[in-house]
Amino acid sequence: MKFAIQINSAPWESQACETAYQFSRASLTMGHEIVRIFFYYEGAYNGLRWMSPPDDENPLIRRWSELANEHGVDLTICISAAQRRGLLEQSEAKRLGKSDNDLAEGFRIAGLGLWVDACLKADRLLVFGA
Amino acid sequence: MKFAIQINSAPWESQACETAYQFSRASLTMGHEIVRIFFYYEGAYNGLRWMSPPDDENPLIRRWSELANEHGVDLTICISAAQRRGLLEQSEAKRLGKSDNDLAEGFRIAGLGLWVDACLKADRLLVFGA
Amino acid sequence: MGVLHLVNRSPGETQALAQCLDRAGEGDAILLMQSGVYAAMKHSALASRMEQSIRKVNIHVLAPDLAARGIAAEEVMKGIELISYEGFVNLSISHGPILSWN
Amino acid sequence: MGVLHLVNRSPGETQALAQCLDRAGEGDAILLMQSGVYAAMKHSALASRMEQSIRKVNIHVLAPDLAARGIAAEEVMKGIELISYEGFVNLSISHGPILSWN
Amino acid sequence: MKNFLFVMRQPPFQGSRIRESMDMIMTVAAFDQCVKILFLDDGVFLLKSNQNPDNPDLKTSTPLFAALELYDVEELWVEGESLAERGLDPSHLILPVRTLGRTEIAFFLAKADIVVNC
Amino acid sequence: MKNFLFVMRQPPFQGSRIRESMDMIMTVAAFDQCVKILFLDDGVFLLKSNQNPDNPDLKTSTPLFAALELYDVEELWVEGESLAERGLDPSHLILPVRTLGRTEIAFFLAKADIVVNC
Repeated sequence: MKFAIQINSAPWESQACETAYQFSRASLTMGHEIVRIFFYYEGAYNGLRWMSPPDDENPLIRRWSELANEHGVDLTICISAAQRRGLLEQSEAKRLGKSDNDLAEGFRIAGLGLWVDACLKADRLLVFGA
Repeated sequence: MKFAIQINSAPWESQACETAYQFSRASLTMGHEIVRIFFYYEGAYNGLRWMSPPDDENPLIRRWSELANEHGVDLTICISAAQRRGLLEQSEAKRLGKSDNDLAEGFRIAGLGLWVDACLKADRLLVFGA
Repeated sequence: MGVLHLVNRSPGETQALAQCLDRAGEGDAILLMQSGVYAAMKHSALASRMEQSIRKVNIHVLAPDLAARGIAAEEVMKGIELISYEGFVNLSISHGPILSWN
Repeated sequence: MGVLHLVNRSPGETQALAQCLDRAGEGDAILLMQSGVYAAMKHSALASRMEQSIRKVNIHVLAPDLAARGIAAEEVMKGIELISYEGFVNLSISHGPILSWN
Repeated sequence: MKNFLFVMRQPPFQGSRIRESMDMIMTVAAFDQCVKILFLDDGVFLLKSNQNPDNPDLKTSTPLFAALELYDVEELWVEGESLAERGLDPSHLILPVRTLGRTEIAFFLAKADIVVNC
Repeated sequence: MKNFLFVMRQPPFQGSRIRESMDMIMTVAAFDQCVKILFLDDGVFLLKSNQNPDNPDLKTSTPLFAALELYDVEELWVEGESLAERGLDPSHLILPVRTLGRTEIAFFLAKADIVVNC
């Protein structure tokens, strides 16, 4: 079975990202495929590289990146959602004179077409978060 | 009359920041004082410098900065809320090897003590956002 | 001095208004703003509870938020006062403390 | 194939569950998760509506979210099935499309 | 080709929510998929006529819905009960819509391949 | 010295919400202000006993409430009706609390200088 996942919530405001992560892990373990995890609306904030919570709290960001590393899951953040909120795509960042890479490991920034593409390739779309 | 304002919402998820801004403008016009606008929880995202919404949408960020410029309003983002979410305070940013300034004009990052200070100096606290 | 209650969600979204009406006391004021202004309409799901509360609590609605949503003054329940942002500031002075029912 | 409805808020917070129960049809499944699991408790505000719905809709609750909140299996209404994340994945396969009532 | 159903249950003026939802809808339409929109609960307020923020920063989404026709998105459905509970009927709306009864919603949802709450 | 009243109406596990709220409370306490906490509506679930996520990333806030005593925050109030509507009574809670009736809430709120919903 092929799943497309959409995440609409910022990482620290709810349990939505956590549930999406656990669902993704479980489905991969069961041998299913995650076509893509697409971050939209407030979900774009998941891609900020510099999240630095207190030591005793595990930043979800590292676990997303692990999912990408270990299972090759495609983590795509919508470009317009990201730029609106202050996370710039690389060429735009360069144009504005930024030098840091603010995108967390394993994420990429791309257009909504990839969301449609995931919906078309998957058997199911699951939407997590407000 | 002295007001302390607390903002808990990210800029694009609700009307909360808009209402807080209009309240602040109105109270300043009427001759009242805004002791401080303190950004907490998801409100920390208001300080991200690089918000780039479509041209026909006015980024609230510029209006916060205007409020700081024109009226000297103190815009303080909670340091722990900001760092948790990926907006680093300057010395921490340096320590991690970042070179850009990611904090929007007119904002500063500081501790919760300034929130208490605002509550103690003000006649009223108003909290906007989820 | 009564408490000022801020309600920014409609009764079709959350329980916030119902929960606020359950607690607001004599002399308190309620300000409906943002999506909360839908509760000021005559046909709101909580219309009868609002009518009961109007007898003891002063209920206000932020006029610019009504206008933005296409709600005409005639659509608003009797007994609810339309106010501007200046009115909001004045309510924050005449009442306190202020509680947001988010 | 029935629809899978995801409900992640408690009836004490939002109208989402009530609105979902109003629309879920025969053969649909509902999964209560996150704060939505509070609605699985025998004493929830919507208990009687839940009982009615259980006759036509399959209602499930995410067990790890129950445990996190200190809700024992005995506190859950009869007729609601406890499932794991694997069970959630299986529900997403046996039902479709999937609607989140956020 | 898949059947996409967008379910709108949120009232207007929730930040950029509707703008971003409409971007999704227009992108799906540009991919020549079948698109329907269903307005439920407070989502029907999106279509209320006379929305007019005098505040330039609080943009109404009304023109976005009017533009849907250009993208051949013409199937706008509203639940009658959601309107009635809010004292509205189709004549109060900015656009012509098709009406469904509450008991028809389950079947209507089940017919879609992809349902997106927005 | 001011009277701060923190009103907790949200259930647990809303991201870092409670942790950040507790930071506020502890900071106010460190400034030697008078601190009360009132649990209303779903906020009473914060105090439900036996909370135990086996998931290490979903931390329970129970220890944070237990630590309040160290900060001399001892006035924890719960609305009896909020408990009863959820099938709970004070014996189901992790900490001893004082109970208020619904009709007493308005007066209780009015006595505070600063009310913070968290």
